[in-house]
Amino acid sequence: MIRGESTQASVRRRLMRLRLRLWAESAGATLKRLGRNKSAVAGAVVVTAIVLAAVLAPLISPYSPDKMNLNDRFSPPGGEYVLGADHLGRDVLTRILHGARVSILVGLITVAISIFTGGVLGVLAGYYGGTLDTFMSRLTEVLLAFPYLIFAIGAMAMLGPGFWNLVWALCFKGWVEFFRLARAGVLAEKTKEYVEAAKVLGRSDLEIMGFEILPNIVNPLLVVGTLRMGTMMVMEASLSFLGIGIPPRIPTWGSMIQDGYRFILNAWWLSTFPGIILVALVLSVNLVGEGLREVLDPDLQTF
Amino acid sequence: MKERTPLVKTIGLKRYFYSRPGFLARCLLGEKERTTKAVDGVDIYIEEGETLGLVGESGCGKSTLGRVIVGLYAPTAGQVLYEGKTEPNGQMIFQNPYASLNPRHTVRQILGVSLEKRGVPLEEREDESVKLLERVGLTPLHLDQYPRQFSGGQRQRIGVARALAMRPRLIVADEPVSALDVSVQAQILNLLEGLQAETGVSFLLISHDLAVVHHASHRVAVMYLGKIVETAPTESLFENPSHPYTQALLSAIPRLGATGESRIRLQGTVPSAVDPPPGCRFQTRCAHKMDICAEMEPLPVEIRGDPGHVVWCHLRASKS
Amino acid sequence: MAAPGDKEVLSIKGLQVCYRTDRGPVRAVRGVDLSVREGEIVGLVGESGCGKSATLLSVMRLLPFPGEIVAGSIEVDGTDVLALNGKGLQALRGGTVAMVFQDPMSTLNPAHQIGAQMKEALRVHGLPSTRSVLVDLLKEVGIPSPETVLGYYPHQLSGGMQQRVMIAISLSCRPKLILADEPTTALDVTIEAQILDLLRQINRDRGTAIVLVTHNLAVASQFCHRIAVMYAGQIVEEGSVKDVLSRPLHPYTRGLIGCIPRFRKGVPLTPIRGQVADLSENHEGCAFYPRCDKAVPGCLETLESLLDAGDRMVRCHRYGVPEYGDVAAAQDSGCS
Amino acid sequence: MRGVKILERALAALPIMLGVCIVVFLFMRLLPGDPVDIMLGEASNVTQEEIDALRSQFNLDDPLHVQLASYLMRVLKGDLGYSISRSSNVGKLLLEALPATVELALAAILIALAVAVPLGIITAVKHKSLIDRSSMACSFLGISMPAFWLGIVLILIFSVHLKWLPTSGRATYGLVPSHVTGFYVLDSILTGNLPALKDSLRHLVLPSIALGAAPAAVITRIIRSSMLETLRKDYVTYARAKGVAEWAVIIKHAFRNALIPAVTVTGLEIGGLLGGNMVVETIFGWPGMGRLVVDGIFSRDYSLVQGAVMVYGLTFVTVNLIADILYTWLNPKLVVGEKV
Amino acid sequence: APKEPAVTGETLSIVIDCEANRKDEAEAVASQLRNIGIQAEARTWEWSAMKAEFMEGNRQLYMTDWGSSYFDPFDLAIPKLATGERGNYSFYSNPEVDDLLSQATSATDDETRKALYFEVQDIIYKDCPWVFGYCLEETAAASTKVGGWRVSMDSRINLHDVTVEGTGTIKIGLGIDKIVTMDPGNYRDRDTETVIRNVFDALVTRTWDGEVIPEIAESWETPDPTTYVFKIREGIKFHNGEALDADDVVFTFERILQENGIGGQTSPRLGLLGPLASVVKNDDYTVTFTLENPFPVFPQALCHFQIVPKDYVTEVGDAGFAEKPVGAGPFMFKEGRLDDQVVLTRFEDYYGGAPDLPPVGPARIDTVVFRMMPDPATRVAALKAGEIHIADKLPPDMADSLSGDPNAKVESVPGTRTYGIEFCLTKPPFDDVKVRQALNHAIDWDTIIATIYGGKATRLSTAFIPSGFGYNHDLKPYEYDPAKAVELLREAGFNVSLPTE
Ligand SMILES: Nc1ncnc2c1ncn2[C@@H]1O[C@H](COP(=O)(O)OP(=O)(O)OP(=O)(O)O)[C@@H](O)[C@H]1O
Ligand SMILES: Nc1ncnc2c1ncn2[C@@H]1O[C@H](COP(=O)(O)OP(=O)(O)OP(=O)(O)O)[C@@H](O)[C@H]1O
Ligand SMILES: [Mg+2]
Ligand SMILES: [Mg+2]
Repeated sequence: MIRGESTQASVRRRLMRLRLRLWAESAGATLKRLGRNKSAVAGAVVVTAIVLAAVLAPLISPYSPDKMNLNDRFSPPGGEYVLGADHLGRDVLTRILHGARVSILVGLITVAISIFTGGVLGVLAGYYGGTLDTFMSRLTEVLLAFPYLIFAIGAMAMLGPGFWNLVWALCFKGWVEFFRLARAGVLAEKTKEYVEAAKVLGRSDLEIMGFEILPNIVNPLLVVGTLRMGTMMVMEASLSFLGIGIPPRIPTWGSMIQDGYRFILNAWWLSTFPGIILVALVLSVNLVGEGLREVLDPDLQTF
Repeated sequence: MKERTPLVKTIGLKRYFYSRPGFLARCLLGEKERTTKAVDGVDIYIEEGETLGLVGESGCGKSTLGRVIVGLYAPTAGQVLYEGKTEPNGQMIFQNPYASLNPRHTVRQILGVSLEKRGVPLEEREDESVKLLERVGLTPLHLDQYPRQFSGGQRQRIGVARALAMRPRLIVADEPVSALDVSVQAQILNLLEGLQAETGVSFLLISHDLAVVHHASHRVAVMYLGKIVETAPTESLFENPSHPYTQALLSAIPRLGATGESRIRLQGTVPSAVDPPPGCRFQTRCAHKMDICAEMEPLPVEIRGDPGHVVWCHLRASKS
Repeated sequence: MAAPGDKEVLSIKGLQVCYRTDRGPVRAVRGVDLSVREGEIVGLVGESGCGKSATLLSVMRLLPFPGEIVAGSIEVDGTDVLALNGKGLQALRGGTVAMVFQDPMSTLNPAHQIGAQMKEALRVHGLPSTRSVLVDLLKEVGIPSPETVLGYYPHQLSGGMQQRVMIAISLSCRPKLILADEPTTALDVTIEAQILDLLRQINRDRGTAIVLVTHNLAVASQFCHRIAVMYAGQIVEEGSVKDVLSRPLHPYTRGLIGCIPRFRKGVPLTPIRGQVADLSENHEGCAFYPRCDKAVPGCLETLESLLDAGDRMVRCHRYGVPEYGDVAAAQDSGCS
Repeated sequence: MRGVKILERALAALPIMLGVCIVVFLFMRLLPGDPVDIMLGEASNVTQEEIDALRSQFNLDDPLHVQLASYLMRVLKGDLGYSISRSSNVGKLLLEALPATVELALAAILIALAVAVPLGIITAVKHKSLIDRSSMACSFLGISMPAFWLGIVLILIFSVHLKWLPTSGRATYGLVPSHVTGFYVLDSILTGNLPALKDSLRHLVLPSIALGAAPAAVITRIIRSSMLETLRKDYVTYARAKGVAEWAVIIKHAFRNALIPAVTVTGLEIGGLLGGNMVVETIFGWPGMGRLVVDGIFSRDYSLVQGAVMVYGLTFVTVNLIADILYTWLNPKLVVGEKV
Repeated sequence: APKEPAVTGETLSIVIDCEANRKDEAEAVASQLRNIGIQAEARTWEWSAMKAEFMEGNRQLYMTDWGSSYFDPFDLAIPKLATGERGNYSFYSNPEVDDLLSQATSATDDETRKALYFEVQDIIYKDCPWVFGYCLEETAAASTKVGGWRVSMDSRINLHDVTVEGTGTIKIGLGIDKIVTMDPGNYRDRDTETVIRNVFDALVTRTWDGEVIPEIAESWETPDPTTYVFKIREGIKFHNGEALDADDVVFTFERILQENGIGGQTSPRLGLLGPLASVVKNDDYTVTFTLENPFPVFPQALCHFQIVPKDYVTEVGDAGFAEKPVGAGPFMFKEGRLDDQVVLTRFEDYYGGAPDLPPVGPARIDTVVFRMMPDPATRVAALKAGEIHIADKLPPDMADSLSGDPNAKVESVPGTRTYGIEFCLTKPPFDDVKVRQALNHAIDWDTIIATIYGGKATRLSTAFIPSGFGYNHDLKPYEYDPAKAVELLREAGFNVSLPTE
């Protein structure tokens, strides 16, 4: 024991270490079981590779993503440019690698914000019910009855172009699904006896929502979240199609597919390679998600 | 009998559940708001160190009564007095050993919450948890395991430990053994019995298994559609059931070695607690129904020569 | 109770069932021999997970996915069930053998009307399914106003009524054998008694043989002719109800009886210690060994076969060994 | 009794519609840009008076709450207003565009269901088999392929190279069926015009595949997972125990009960298709609501967007109502309006 | 020689705003600016939002374009450069320019006007309120079977002379969502006019190079700068057989001049008529137009006002007319939906069109199908698949997609739109003319045009277009000269430098 430290602190430290060890052990066990799921492993490998490539993009590729060589426009793949050059003579591979950063961030951040907002509101609405619930449920129905694209276009018009504005536009309706999931989860959990036990013990509502119920409903949120990451990236592509989205200097897979599809007749590689990588990432993320689900929550039947 | 303040006493306790039909259904179909009178005027008491058995058919309001007593539900009317005061101080053990423990918490966390609420300082919690586990027949090895790693009986033991951690004077045990195998059931019943002998805790034992109630209770209350119809010391109730419902209930029990041919057959099925009939609740299935049963709720009658044996039945009232 | 005939309607020999799970094989049934004669009611008791349902489902060839019959033979009314497929299996299921499940609420299809569900069973077996046939069936199981009930959905009926409907469906094709898997566990005592009455009446009137799976020894004692006690996928003791319950020979049977509160004040409960055997483990010897008071090291080594104990069969090493004598003394501890 | 419940559920949609109406009204006015300015485009020598006159002609100079109130009043009377960008009545424009969109959305959802239902069932029954795994991979493909990309690839393959199907449009010139309902397929059947029927179906194929791919993937997964769940249910085992043939068990007992989540998702997807198919409509030159509404936004055509969103909201609410009614048919235990 | 200023200036950072269709160009421009050490970045916007922003003065450089319908600086230079005008997005304000422009508007003599415009060009060349850009060619593709077809400078499609090998039907994929109406009095966009001009004829029309010639009118006189007297050709028939005379002409203009004249709404074309005060019938075949003040481009304006049949319109009403339009043009409206396809058939009794624009006579094909195909990739695909004969509005950079196709030809013609990048002149650093000139030198337009626009654009020296009136061909565009740009920027106090290679 460090001198001067209270017993309480030392116990706390011991407990903390123990908890860490336990957590590591259980995480290790989970990973081990995940390791037995071949497709999850394959997915994890692909995801890791893509993420690594994105992080190390400047080291891997000899070009800069926004360096134009207008004379090399439409250079086919295989030559100087491994995956070809685009309509402005930029290296497609480099742009895919750099694009990974933004695309993955868009997916991650929008999903994270959506899960957080939807989750918190859903837990509150589900737990307290009553007016709050009625209001929130009505609101979500109004949002659902409101065409998504209209909002996204409008929001981008209102906010102007930019990464964060795009994120907000995508989150606007993204949270609704998580709200519903969380709310349904809470409704199912809150009548369970362990919640009643916590109430009898005198735990506060906040403790019950945060420590008792939340850990039990978070898995479906995460599983659907992994699916939605892909959807968000595709959504970003659709916004690019309509001419709004992220500033053009930052390559995203969505905008690359969109830019390239017009030239698909004479330069198929422009949109095909980013498309393939997008599908690969979404597929892998979902394989990992599915594998995790099987390990963490075999009963969960979300698609 | 000498007058004592019981540990817990309910006075005219009621708990209703309301369900509102939609606006149109009310206007066009004339549907009314429906009231489920789950508990409808219950006066019971539990003494220090006593086990009160509560039996009755499914849906008659046993669990609701238990929940009102530990303060999970606020009473619609009436009061629960704990040694004369109104702050609830009971703990609860639940029927479903799978749902009653949070699947994401280790035993340490589960017990930790109780100990924290009791105000046990952090550094003592581990020791205290170990003591509790040993008390309910588990070992310290189990501290860091998750509920899914336990069998049903072990989970029920953890549930008991969680309740005990609060050092309660009363434990409401809602069907604590009905989900368990007979062999495990006996273990848990013995555990509860031992605890009572050791700590003097009182139990409200809710069960539809009359054998269990007979074995474990000092007194028994029989409930029918939100009301107590008979209450008596265990032996006296089982030997001399006085309410027609109790009689039917007891005769239906399958007993080892009995043939079951001499049963009293109850007519009809359990009516619902939604807007129950006026007068005696049991009138629809009673073989001895009289005119007065439809008009007036029966008042409690103490069986002569059998102290503490009270029955709510017009038949008995007219006899005495 | 109807007196059982001589002809065997069900004969299970050396049945072994295995669930091949991710965590290794679970040997749910490890060599069960059971025979049921015409008009006989046989009780199958034992703790949860000992393989009772697996045995019954094997007879219907209905083991769920990772489950598989790995050895043994099953004959129903002279036909080899394990050799059946396609049409033959369909004729067996619901035709020769009918099944009643534990929870009527989840066993009746919530989306179909009672009438339709009854009709379906009759149609499959090529029997007439007119309204009057259905009404008669419902009347037989004591359902008031059967005409209306035909148009109901399951949720509109109480648990007891649902179970009656299930029984009516089971009866509809005049099966030789009804397999009832805990038909009353989900019901109230008073309703339970009614349902058991009904089954008994069917057995009496039609001579249908019944296998009743139950946890509740008391139920078995009131209802069955013969009783088989299962532990860890094996039958450990089998004999007439009276014999087995009043003079249990196997330590497990005795343990079970000792666990039941007996409506006698002051009789302490004597629980079996430990926990139910884990079926995913390989038990060379007696699976009850770790929980047994009478065990000797030898019990662990080999598995005893069912021994003929005169009026019954028992599977215990110590049976017949001199020290086993105290069993005789314990015989009185059975119920009267 | 049932009718009243349905009616009640339908009435519950009113506040939603009101909400949608107000939200879209305010939302449009939050957007920067002035409809009159956009309408005038590059016209030179425009005076401020001309602009002011136009603004007042379209009631754009009233305070916001007055505009909202009068808009709501007019909507109640069934008047959706005048479209500035298309010099026409909004109601008329929507009535023209709606059948095109609905026709495409229905075709897409039919294709999606035609793929998803059998695939969902097979993958559930053959759980973890090769076919299960490969169709799951395909479904991810469906989810993660942008519709416009799929669209152009389909056009290149089937129209440009193979020349099997037309690239775009709703009908070839001369084969447009005479107007009855506005749904070309239906109209050609009603008028007994076989060539027109064939032609409009040929035009429907590619866009509905492009549009239906993502929903097909989602619905397949939903059906698969709920089938996996119901196949484990007691009543399925019981149906087998009654001697019911395996296919009948799967269809009558398992599938029907597995449909509830599929109905929910299909409802939401249809809703999504009705509002979000702008991209496919552009690629395939399909004159539907999506293009109308996006164009309306870009030109700040308030009445047009408001009207379109109202129609969209109404369809969405209706689809959900139908889904609700379907639930009670699928599972009589449920009461109309109570969500699963 | 000027002293080399210290390299301690501040960095210049610029955001270039554009719409999605000029995204690539904006990226290229930004990339070139980055080359000389300017921190440049491009952003794409939705048009109205961007406009609202830069009209607030919140943006720095924005890509805009503006078209001239009159082939005259009147509807280009004035709205873009005169103080306070609607299209003056750069907030340019030079009293001298304002004065010259207003003189040019009212001058009646073309030589004087030309001289005035030359002077304006000299001034704005030095002032550079924009980064002067280019004039994009109108590009379209057609099947090789199509004959007698030319891309028109004002992006309209005239089908009077067109033939298609082996069929009497021509199908055209228009690059738009919808046309607004078939009523010539009730629209204001070019796309709608493309279709309408094949159904309706106007008093006058234009030759391919923009000269105004009589069409329905036989001739006209201008007794004084505010009076135009038109003589109408006799024997012209509308599609319904009705004869076209002065009443119809007067009616056509009155329904536009009159407030709430069309279906309760005021015609959106009203503003296009400028100072037109009245239209009076002299006799059955002469009409006098009186203006409030001189308006030299009036005949140019009249090209865009198609004559409608008075009796028919009064009979069926404005809505009925829009449903079933009847004109005096080469084709009759048959059927169609404005956002899907519009079908026209040949009008056999056509008077033949402008005699100065041979061939004269009925149209040479019998059916026209206009299809709305907003997506360019789809139009190209449809042309390749043989579904359409003309793919309108081909983005220049997509011309390559058709280069290998023997069945398709790509054609282009100088356009009438000027493309540039406007500065926000009210805020630093672009209030400094040196910075503006520097940026004009810093951008390599020739490369951009050669690559992104496939060579299908012409550099502009100022905001004027070569096809329009009064363009000074001797004024050479700013030269690409990064060294000069760097020098100017350093003088303005910015830290920039040439790329070190
Ligand atoms: N939260 C609730 N909301 C509405 N009704 C309720 C609620 N809890 C219980 N009820 C109703 O109150 C009545 C009594 O229920 P309770 O659970 O107390 O019965 P019980 O005697 O415990 O039955 P069981 O033996 O089945 O557990 C029932 O009709 C039930 O439907
Ligand atoms: N699908 C399955 N996968 C793996 N193991 C299974 C499966 N179904 C049953 N088992 C195992 O098989 C054994 C026997 O199960 P069975 O259902 O026959 O028991 P039971 O005696 O009917 O129990 P209960 O009284 O609880 O119904 C149990 O140990 C169980 O864990
Ligand atoms: Mg209860
Ligand atoms: Mg079982």
